[in-house]
Amino acid sequence: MDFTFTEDQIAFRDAVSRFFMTEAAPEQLREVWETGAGRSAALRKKIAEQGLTALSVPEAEGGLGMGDIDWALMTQELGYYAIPDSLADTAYLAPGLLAGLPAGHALRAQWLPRVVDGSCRIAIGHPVNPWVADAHLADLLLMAHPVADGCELHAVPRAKVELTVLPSIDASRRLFEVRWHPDTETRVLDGVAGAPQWAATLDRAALNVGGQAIGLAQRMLDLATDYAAQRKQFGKPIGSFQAIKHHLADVVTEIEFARPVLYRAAAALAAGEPDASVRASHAKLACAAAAWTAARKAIQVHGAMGYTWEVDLQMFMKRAWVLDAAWGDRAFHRARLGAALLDAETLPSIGPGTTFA
Amino acid sequence: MDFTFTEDQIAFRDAVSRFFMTEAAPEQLREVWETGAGRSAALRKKIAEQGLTALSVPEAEGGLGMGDIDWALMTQELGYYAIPDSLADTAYLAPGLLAGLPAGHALRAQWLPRVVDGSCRIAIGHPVNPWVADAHLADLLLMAHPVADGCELHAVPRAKVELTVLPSIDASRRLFEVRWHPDTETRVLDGVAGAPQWAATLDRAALNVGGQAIGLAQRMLDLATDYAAQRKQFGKPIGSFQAIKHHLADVVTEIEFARPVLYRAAAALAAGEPDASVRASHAKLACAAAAWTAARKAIQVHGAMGYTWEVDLQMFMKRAWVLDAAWGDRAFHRARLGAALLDAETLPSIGPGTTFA
Amino acid sequence: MDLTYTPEQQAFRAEVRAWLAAHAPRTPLQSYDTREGFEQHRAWEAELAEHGYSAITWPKELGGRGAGLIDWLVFEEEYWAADAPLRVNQNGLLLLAPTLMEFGTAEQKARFLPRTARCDDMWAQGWSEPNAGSDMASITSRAIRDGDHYVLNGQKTWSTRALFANWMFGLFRSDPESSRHHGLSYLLVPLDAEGITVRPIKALNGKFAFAEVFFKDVHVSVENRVGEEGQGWHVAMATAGFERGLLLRSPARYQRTAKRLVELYRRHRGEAAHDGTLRDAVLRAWMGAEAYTLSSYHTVARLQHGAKIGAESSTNKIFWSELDLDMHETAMHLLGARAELIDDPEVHEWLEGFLFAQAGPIYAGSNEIQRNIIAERMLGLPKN
Amino acid sequence: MDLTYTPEQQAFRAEVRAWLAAHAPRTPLQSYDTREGFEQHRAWEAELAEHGYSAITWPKELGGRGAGLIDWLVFEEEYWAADAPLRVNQNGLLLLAPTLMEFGTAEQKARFLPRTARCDDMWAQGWSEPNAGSDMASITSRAIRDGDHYVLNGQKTWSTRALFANWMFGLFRSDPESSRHHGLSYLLVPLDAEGITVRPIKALNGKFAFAEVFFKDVHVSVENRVGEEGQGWHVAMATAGFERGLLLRSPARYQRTAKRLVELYRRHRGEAAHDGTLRDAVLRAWMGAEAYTLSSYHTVARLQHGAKIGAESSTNKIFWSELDLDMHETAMHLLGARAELIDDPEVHEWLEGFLFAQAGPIYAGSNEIQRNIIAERMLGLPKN
Repeated sequence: MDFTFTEDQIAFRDAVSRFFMTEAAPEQLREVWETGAGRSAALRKKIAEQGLTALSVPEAEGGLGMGDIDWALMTQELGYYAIPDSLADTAYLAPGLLAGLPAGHALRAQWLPRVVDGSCRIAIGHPVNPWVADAHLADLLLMAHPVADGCELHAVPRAKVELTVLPSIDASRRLFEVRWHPDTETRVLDGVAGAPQWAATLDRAALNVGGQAIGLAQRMLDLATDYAAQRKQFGKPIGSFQAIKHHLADVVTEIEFARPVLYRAAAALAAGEPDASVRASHAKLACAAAAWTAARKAIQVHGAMGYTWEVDLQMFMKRAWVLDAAWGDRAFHRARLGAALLDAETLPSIGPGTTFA
Repeated sequence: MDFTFTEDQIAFRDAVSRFFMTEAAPEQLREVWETGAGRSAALRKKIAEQGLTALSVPEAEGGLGMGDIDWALMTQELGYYAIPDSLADTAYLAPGLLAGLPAGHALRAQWLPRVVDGSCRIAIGHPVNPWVADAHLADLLLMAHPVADGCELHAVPRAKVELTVLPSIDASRRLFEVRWHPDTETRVLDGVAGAPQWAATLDRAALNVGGQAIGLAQRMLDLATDYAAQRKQFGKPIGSFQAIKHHLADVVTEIEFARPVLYRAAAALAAGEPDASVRASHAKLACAAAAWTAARKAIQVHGAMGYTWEVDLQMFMKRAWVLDAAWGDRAFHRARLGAALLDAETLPSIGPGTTFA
Repeated sequence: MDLTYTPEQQAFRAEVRAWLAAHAPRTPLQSYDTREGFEQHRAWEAELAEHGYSAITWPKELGGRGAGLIDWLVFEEEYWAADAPLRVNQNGLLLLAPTLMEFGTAEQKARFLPRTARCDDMWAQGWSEPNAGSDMASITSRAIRDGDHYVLNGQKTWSTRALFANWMFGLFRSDPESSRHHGLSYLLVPLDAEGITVRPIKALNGKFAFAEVFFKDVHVSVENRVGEEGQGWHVAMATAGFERGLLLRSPARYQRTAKRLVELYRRHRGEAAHDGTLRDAVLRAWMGAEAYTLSSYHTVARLQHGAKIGAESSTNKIFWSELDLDMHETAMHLLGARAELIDDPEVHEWLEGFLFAQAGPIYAGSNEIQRNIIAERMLGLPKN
Repeated sequence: MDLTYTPEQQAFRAEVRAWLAAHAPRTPLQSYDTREGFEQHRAWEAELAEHGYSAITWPKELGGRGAGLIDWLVFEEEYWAADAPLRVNQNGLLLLAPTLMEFGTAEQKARFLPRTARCDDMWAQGWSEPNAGSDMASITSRAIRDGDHYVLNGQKTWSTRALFANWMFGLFRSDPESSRHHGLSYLLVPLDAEGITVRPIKALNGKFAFAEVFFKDVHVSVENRVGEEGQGWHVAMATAGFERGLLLRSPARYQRTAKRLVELYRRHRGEAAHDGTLRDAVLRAWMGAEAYTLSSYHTVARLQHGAKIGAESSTNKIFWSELDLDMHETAMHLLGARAELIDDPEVHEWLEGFLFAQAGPIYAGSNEIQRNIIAERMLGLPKN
């Protein structure tokens, strides 16, 4: 029993963090926003060189063969640096779906090596979202198609979809309504085979969003702490006032008690535990709430400065706000939790001794 | 349009307040608690002399003919001084029920003058509560009896009921399970005639509890403010620390915005407005929440002293906690509000311009 | 307690309702944070003024109709019920005007108030400075007396409307030796004066919601000073009270939001059913808007009986700003994943309102400052 | 990340579970705030000790079994799952013992720890004084050195267990010229010493949950000082960290409460359906208890890798105290009008727990103080 990360995992995370710190400073992100596509091919290339796109591709296909637990760390970095790129769709969710196909399946062989070398983008369409992120740049779209007996998996080339852009309040998001027609050519898995794959994808996506939310919360806390230490009013740093201290202390506490939930959910997904969905929903709720709290407290600490476009805080707040409802809003995840804990006919296994059972 | 009280109403309230201040100091209340009956005949007699029992009895029966709006002030005093006596049952709810009977009805003639002169106690039994307050001392019990077509009103003499005491965490409460048998002799109104009377009684009771809650909230605020001004830590009054100030400022704000809701509900009851129940539920919820907040903040400001039996705060906290669920708990009143605002088939009349329409 | 409107009040309501039904813009105006939108709003308010609806509580001779505060509440109810435009000149109408009426000379009143009512003059506010935000007494912008005028140097910031307004009211340090709230003067400054530079500040929503204003040897006549020299803090505080208190945020605004939220819930009842907190949040929105309205009517009644608004205006500021934030957060949660899509017609106003609501607990005196005021002035707790 | 228990840990769990099933009291003991209940609890803990379950993480020679922290978490899980009694000697086991192990002499350890493990010695705590609560450095009770002993004068308050315990540990000012956290010494005081008066304090629930302890020329041997003279603050702060942090409130306690709350909800599903906030509050209870448990396992893992607990123990204190309060408030709301009826069998434990939970944000360092600590030590914000 050792509920923490290995030194290697931490070292890899730290390397990624240092990489983003220099390659994805806020002013660089603002430049990316202003481009038409809203994405930087150069940044994506460098990310691939760091090994991030290879992270969860099986070793047989040239990847690093890591998984959910490593992503629980990586997604926090994606959030902390507000990386304007739905990287995890290509590098985490898509490999998860593709690696669920039989060994030697043509799609695996075709796409997984390209995920590793960073030469493709894969977008993911799931009914829980009204949009598909980064569909305009996708080489392939993996689309869910709910049917009576489950949920089919379709692999749709970019040329076979029509897109309508859906502008988001978060300028770093590029969202699209996707019109497409499922047919036998695009179908990869039938409803029965696809359902568990899509269920796992939803859980991974919730974990990914949760991790980003915690990263965002930590960044907003850091920004607000720096501001509180420097900004003076009434002749002293505002960080010396108890009201400001307590705002920020609340954020610290909420983050501290959300992170381990994220890690436990990642472990549950990695092990395919039966209650992995419950843990993923818990992680999403706890992490998104921490980010929401951090945004509220950080803007309050920043005062009017926090309400401006120029000050970086807004980039992280908007991302935190919109991720709150991505891949299942609060109602969705609460409903999953409630169904399992409160509505299931027999009392689930809860209470002392059940957390790692 | 003049949404406030007359000078006469304020003067009467002030007189009652001065009376309680001398006759119902905390040490006197503690003495009353220790008695077997838990009630002071002497105090009740003095209350009657102040005219409080006559307040809502019609002038024809010797009362002052006042009503819900005056009680919205009086109940706050009952709360502020934590009067250990279910006075409002005898002096407000019972007269409401009795005055709803036809003029000249024997019960009116028999009981209303006795309410005025303070020589009787009337207890009220309603299904929303699992208990009847002060039943052990009641000369008469007015009992609700739900039937298929409404809710009957029964007048039951003390001798015809069996009581089991239900000890409350609030030592000033005397609650009883009442066993009784409705029969034609006790029945005063049938289900159809009784239903609107009991509905109005429930709303008045909610108003009464809400008013007491606001009085309790104000008292706890006052106690905590005094304590914060006097108690020193780190070389200065704890009331000079921002965290303490903000705790108490939140209580002030919550009280300020609950009181007018109480007054509007009282006016709606007095005028028999169609949405009086919605306003009564709103008042109960807002006032009880203010009292709950005040208790939380007041004990926090008091520190360990607030956790003791000796310090008076506990008397008011316990009362605030238990009144929260008396005459309809939060779920009950939220459900009434939700049914009217959210579930009714057509959108109710809400929005700008509807508050006094 | 008399909760019926007088026949005159009822008639006034009917008149306003009919007039707005006939005249209020049928399509939303552009944002007044754009030049075009500002002009549209100005024109609309000029039309209001023409029919005596711009500043109904002002005396007739100054451009109002001498109406009472109940009439003002009634007007606001009809205005918001009609979905009429946000008011672009509220700085002048609600912040400056009460100050001028109390402290201004007869000449100042006659010169500025009718023009303000007609929106011939549009006002920016000049309170905050880069190092004088919550701590407004730290103002360093100077107005040094030189004969019959002051020479202004320094900088103001967070000045709403400054980009397109033609006048600013604000506080300047007229005694360079003074500190804190002593030695300040309240001045009216034409924004086209030589030496003034206005630099827009982009807000969260990408629009230029306020501006920095730089003063370099700007000459302002002493006739533009309101109140005595060095008494500016005292003069301004009256205005600050209005800003926090009753007048800046009329209850009808929140009643309209609460009603829209109830409608939103009713449209999305199915999705919302999964999450009991949403239902409760909508109920709390209605309860909050109703409480704020009732509190306003209660305050107006007390004012009519001769009371003064004191530190209670701080409870007001806290209540409306938190209510507004809560209501908009609830709307975001009800809208779910669609809440980020700014072009979605059901989303747009909620999303803009959500961003704007973020500023509520910050501007007009941060809620931390308001809580200090409540504790110190209403409860008598000691200053730090 | 390895989330499986070792075979040894699994075996230990099975052993504890079986032992508790056979030995844990079948009917609840009386409250340990009564003399009879105290004796019942003492006897039960002595039985625990006899089977090596009193202080499992202590070295064997001191009365423990040298178990690791994971074993401690496992033990606690089984203990709370078995509804076994609250621990009456946790002052000694969890607050004093870690201090003695770090700062005590070999003689002190040998003398006190085995007796504490066996509950031969029961401990009261002596931190707070009437004017030294949140501001503990204001201690004025004196311990003046006189040869081989100290002479104690003064008063302690809020001393849990002092009514029936036979020993107290506490801080006393040994240098009368000193101030604040200088010049204090950490002493072990026999409560039967001449000159000590213990006056019970009645708590919210009407029971004598703590006491004032008065010292009048009480003689205590210098052998009873832990750490150096004048270093008491430093010695005590280690203990205070334990009190706030991991050890005082094991996660299993809250998991048990959350489970009971889920069961309560399931029994009252019909009534609760009217109020969506109840359902959400129950979910939050489970989420909170789970988060606290996970955080504890995470902390234990970091400790095993050589990390130290620092100011994070303050986040712990805030989290468990607010979680406990929220859970008990939710239970009160679920119980509705019955919640006040103390003899109702479904109500009793919830109501007692609700009252006790009120103290959570106050004792062991108020949550305001904890928030200051977090801001100053974890975030580096300046002191006031």
